[in-house]
Amino acid sequence: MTNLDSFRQEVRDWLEVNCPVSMRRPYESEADLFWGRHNGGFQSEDQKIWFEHMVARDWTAPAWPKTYGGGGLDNEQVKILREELGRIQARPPLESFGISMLGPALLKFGSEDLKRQHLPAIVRGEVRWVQGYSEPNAGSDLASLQMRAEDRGDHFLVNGSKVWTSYGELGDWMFCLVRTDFEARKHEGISFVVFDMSLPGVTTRPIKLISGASPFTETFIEDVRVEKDQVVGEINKGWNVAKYLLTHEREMIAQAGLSNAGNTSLGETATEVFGLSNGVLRNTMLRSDIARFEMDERCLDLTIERVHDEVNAGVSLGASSSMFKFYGTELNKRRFELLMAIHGNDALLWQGKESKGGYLPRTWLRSRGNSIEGGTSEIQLNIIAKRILDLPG
Amino acid sequence: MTNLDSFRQEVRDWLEVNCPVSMRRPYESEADLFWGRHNGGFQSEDQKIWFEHMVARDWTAPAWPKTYGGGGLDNEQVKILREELGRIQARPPLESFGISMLGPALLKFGSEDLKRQHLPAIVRGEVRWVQGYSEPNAGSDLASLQMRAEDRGDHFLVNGSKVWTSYGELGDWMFCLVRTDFEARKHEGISFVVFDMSLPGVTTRPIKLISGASPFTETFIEDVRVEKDQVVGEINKGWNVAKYLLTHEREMIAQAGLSNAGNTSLGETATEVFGLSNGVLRNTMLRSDIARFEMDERCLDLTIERVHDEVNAGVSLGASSSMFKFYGTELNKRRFELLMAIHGNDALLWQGKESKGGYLPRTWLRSRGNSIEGGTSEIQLNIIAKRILDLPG
Amino acid sequence: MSLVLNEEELMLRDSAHNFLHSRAPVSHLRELRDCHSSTGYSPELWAEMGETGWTSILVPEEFGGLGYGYVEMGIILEESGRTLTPSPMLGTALVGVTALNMAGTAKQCSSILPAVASGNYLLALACDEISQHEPDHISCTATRTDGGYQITGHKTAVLDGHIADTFIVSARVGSETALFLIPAGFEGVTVEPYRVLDTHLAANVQFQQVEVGEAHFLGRPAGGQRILERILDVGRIGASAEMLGVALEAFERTVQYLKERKQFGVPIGSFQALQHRAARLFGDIEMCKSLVLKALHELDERPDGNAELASLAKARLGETSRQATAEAIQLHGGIGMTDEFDIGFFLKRSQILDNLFGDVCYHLDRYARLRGY
Amino acid sequence: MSLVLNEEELMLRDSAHNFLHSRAPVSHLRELRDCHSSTGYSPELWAEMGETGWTSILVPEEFGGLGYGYVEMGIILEESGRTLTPSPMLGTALVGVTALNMAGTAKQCSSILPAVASGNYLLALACDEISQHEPDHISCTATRTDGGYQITGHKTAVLDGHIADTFIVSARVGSETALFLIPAGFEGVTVEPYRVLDTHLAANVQFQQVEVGEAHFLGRPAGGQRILERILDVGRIGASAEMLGVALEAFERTVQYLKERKQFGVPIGSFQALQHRAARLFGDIEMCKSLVLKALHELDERPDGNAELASLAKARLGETSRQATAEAIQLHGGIGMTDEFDIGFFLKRSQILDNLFGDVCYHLDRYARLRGY
Repeated sequence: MTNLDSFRQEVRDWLEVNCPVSMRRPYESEADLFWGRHNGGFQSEDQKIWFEHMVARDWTAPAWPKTYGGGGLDNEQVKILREELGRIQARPPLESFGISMLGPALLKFGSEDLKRQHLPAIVRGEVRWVQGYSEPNAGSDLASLQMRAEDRGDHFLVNGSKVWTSYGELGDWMFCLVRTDFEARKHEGISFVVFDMSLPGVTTRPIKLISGASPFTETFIEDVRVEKDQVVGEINKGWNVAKYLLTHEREMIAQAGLSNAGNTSLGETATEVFGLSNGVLRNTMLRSDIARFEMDERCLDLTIERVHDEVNAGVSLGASSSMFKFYGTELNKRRFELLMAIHGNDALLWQGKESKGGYLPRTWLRSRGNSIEGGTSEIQLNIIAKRILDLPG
Repeated sequence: MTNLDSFRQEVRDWLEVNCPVSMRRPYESEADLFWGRHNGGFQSEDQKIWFEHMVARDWTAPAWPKTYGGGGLDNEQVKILREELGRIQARPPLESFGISMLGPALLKFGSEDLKRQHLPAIVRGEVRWVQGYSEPNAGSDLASLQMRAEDRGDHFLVNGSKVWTSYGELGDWMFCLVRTDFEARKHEGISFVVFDMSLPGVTTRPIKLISGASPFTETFIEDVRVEKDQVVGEINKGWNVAKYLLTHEREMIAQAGLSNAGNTSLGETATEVFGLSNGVLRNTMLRSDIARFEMDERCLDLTIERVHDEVNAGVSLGASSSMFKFYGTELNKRRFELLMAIHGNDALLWQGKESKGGYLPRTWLRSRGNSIEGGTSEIQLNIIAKRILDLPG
Repeated sequence: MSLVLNEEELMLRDSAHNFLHSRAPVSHLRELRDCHSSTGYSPELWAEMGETGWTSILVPEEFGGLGYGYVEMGIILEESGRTLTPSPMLGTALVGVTALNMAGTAKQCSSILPAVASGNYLLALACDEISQHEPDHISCTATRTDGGYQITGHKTAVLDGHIADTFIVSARVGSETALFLIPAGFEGVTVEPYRVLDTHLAANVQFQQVEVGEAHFLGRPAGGQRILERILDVGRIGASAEMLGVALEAFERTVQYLKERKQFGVPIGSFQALQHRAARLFGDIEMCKSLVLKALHELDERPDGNAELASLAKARLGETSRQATAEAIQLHGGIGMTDEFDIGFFLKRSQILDNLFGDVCYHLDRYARLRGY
Repeated sequence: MSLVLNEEELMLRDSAHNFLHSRAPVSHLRELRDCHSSTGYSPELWAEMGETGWTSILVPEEFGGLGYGYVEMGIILEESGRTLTPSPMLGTALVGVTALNMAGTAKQCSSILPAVASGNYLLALACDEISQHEPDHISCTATRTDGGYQITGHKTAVLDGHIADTFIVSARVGSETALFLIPAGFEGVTVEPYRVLDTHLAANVQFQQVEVGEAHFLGRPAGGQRILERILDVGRIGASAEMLGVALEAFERTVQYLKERKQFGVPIGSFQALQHRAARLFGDIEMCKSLVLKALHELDERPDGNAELASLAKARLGETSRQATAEAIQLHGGIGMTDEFDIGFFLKRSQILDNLFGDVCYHLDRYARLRGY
């Protein structure tokens, strides 16, 4: 038995004991997950137990160094842990932008003090982090952001507003792009800072979407003091950190679009609704659209598999996250267009128990934002054209 | 009986007597038409009779003024004549770029002398005209053309080459864009000139297309003398003439894409090949593409009808020729894609009697050029965006 | 007939435009939603529309109407699409009146049409029974009784079902399809309203052993399926006219936004990729304009109907209004996703109208069948 | 198995690339066309390919081959797609050898495969009978006689039919499908070659009361339809690999042209509308790369075949190579339409390969059926 085999066995045994049965079911929405403090409440005793066991095992961030509370696992081990968690359909014990976004940036760019201050708290789910990137006039053109951080010697005084902060009202701390040099060219005067959202001067306002939900806020910052040691990376070099993180974000969004992969296929769903005639879906026109969709979905899955294998083999495709972001989100929009067509009259129900509170039309509407948030599809195509194809201009 | 009714009766009676029965059938290719001199040969005695009768009646260019050999008919009369010609499926007695392109430019921009010199000869089919616009480095960016016309006092000395001259080897005279001011901004140094192609220094070379046919030539001009009275419009103002003519050309090309309108529908053709099953085309996937195509085709026909009616009602949609050029050519490409799919193995035959010398695949290949010649689809979209939608930049 | 609006029609369009923009712009829809209106439309506004004559457009003069044609009705619907104004125009003034004009007895017409014309009576066509529009699959039955018929069945997605005074109901009589006029107040009729995604309401309607007399046949007992299809085709063309308005308004707002919104120091409308998308959409909408006008003309000129053109219009407008509203959101970016901004309402209405009386796929299929393949 | 080429496979790709670019670039195809070659390929080049071992890739070692797998064969086909090199690789070295490997008797294999491996024997699958690929509609019949069977029928669009030594022919035996190995020289076999649009040749083949013995069954008499489908699936995946090469090369040449060609004073590749189209196409081709590699892996790993993946690959590559070659012409502009320039050859080959063994629509339909709808 190789070391990896015995590691797998160890993981499997441990999970058998430590993952409560009720945590071995797919979750229905992000609200079913534990996100760490803001309020810190658990939805169930099992959720709490599962989280605490994983924290104790240092596996909420299995790949991070042990020094900062991570699991210290290597790539192969992380892959095995993921596979074993997937095998029993274990829910994530802790969902967190701290783990998925800030952490990687801190590990790569942060000072030793910053890492020690923030990473262990993230791993233990003690702080809920939110992101402050976009501003009302800095969307696709993110680098034109205007939030001002004035140098006051030992600290910055920050003023301005951010928009599209996911779950901003639930945030404990924010990581944020601010302008620290007002004369420099636009990419060169930006810094990446973190601050406590409970400070006076920080307020949020929910943004209601066309789906009726409000998963984002506007965040207003008025005369907030940010210590200089809370800058990640060098002052005025925050754009490098931002680019690094945007790549992470694109990958997350592309993956999110694929989270339906295990669900009933569109073909099956359509067959339930329309039935077959001579072995063929009765709605023959929709059948053509569904077949094309299923083909494209499979192609994307295979490409994610291939690029993953390539990365492991040391071959790297630059800017592939842009391709995945583009395809993943466009496909997810198509999925919901097709589901709306399949469910016809039923797909229009906006309220009520029968429709799970209008789950389908609201999710359809929400999916429209996939190709906007985290860099629009247009921005991704620009990146592919310029960085991969090396087209001029 | 109104004047128009009696005119219609007159036309009908005249055609009955003067249009030979063999000329009342759709033609299969442009080669079946009489194009006027170069060699001046007719394909049949009937073709000659039909042409001569129409010339004698002044109806080869029915809308042109009588002074220049035209029919002098008003819009309503021209429409009636067209309808009556269409009713008996009469072939055009004379196909000519002189009538469709140069004539309108001369009428609008030409000097009185130029009109008298050239228009009557066009009407009588005595001169075959060809067009010299594009150059190897001036395609979409037509105004960057480099053919030099040096001012030698009473004449220009012309040097350079043109490309994509339709039937250039058959031309008697050429109308042509040349650069007459080498310092001016690119749109402002261009003149529109005409010259005799039998002059020494004019040579042509056929351009073979991917379809195997050579409907275009390159044309080389070396030290050709063009008198100054052979400039259409003002010297250095040729771009205005060119723009006017390009609009005409777009309309012609868009119409050409529609010449199949009277043919068997794709649905019928596909039904012959695949047959029906339960009343539905057996190739159900192709059925979806065919239905969409037929819908788009009908929409374009209706839009041509509407814009025509609007023009008659004095409402004019600017730049609509770009829209028709774009849609007409893209639809024609789709038509041939679908025909290729419908005919499958048979569509690949390149030679031989059975396939009429590979008519289908060659026409399919030729159709690919529709969205390039006469201004690419991309150029048309630019024009719509800027001139109709008034988008900036 | 020329495919151009004549002077009277242009005047009607201008006055409809002015009326709707001043009395019922998109904010009107928003208010109805935010106050959780149980009707989903404003009865006061409907009364005004009645006074303006819109409810009377298709009602023959003998029944107190204006006796105008479908082109006029299409103009109103297109303009309503631009402002997303909710009202019973489509369900009652177009579909309901058409049904009576086509098939109603003199008595039915004289008792209902004047009330419709005066804005005091609403109709609703109840034909769908499952999640998909399949008007020839009818489980609702009308069983012969001593005095007439007993009707039992379930109808779903009934447009204006929650406010209708009378339903036009398709039911099986033996192997035949018949249409019945069933007042909402009849015993055994249960209406369950529900809200759909753009804040409109619709209803499921139960018919539980509803007793009706011979007089409740819409016209003659025979040939119901054919009449139903013709009524539906009129509704489809009306929905297409409304979708044209939705698509046009969404497109024009988007083009305007492309000129105003700056990123990277320039208006985003200067980016060629967006220009080309806008230019294509412009062309698609121009195609749709011709199609809708032609379809309306045909309704006025051919009483037999033109099923092919109705399916063509419904499919093509469904496609283009989907495209126009989806592009509207994408090109507006984040702000287009917010409820505060109006553009999302166009996407929602487009979905409702695409679904109504058969969606794109339904009509692609029907079109191909009608053309013999 | 990881979706990455291993070192040996990368080396094979490089050597195939070098061989084809030096010995048989697109100009090789052009020369064959311009000299009106009656074979449509170069027998000398084929002999070289044999020496290089390409004809032996799938031939088991016991029959003088290399016994490699489909991934290796796919690499050769993809590279052949890039250079549009005409040769019997697909028809003989892939499809023909696969048929014998799957179903041939020991005697058939030992008599044919060594000759194939040495480059001296060509095979052709004859299954289409009408203008469309419908492998389960077979009119060709094999009638029992005293000494064996008499075969009568007509096959069309037979790839390499004009040069094959032996045909693999589908025929009906009663209600069953059987496959026969019929030498081209047998009495009653008539081959009518014809030229197709990219200068390749194909043939119609008549079988007029051709007498064959039991030994001419490909393997056992039973289960022919299933074996035929499996052989075809291999051919489909092979054609997909070749289309990938066609699409990739057309795309890369186009991107290069976008960087070089100037209009309006700038490279046309700086226009955003063209950039976005190129970026989408790039993504589509990346998807195709994964798909082709996966399909080849599956052929190596699952002897039972994976029909779903074969149809997926054939449909998706048909779509993308059509798109890539059409965009190649459009973005090259006028010069792309000239015979003098090579890019048009890619469009032509793409059409041939899309049509071979079922086109996009055929495989969309088959894919949906295989997935149960």
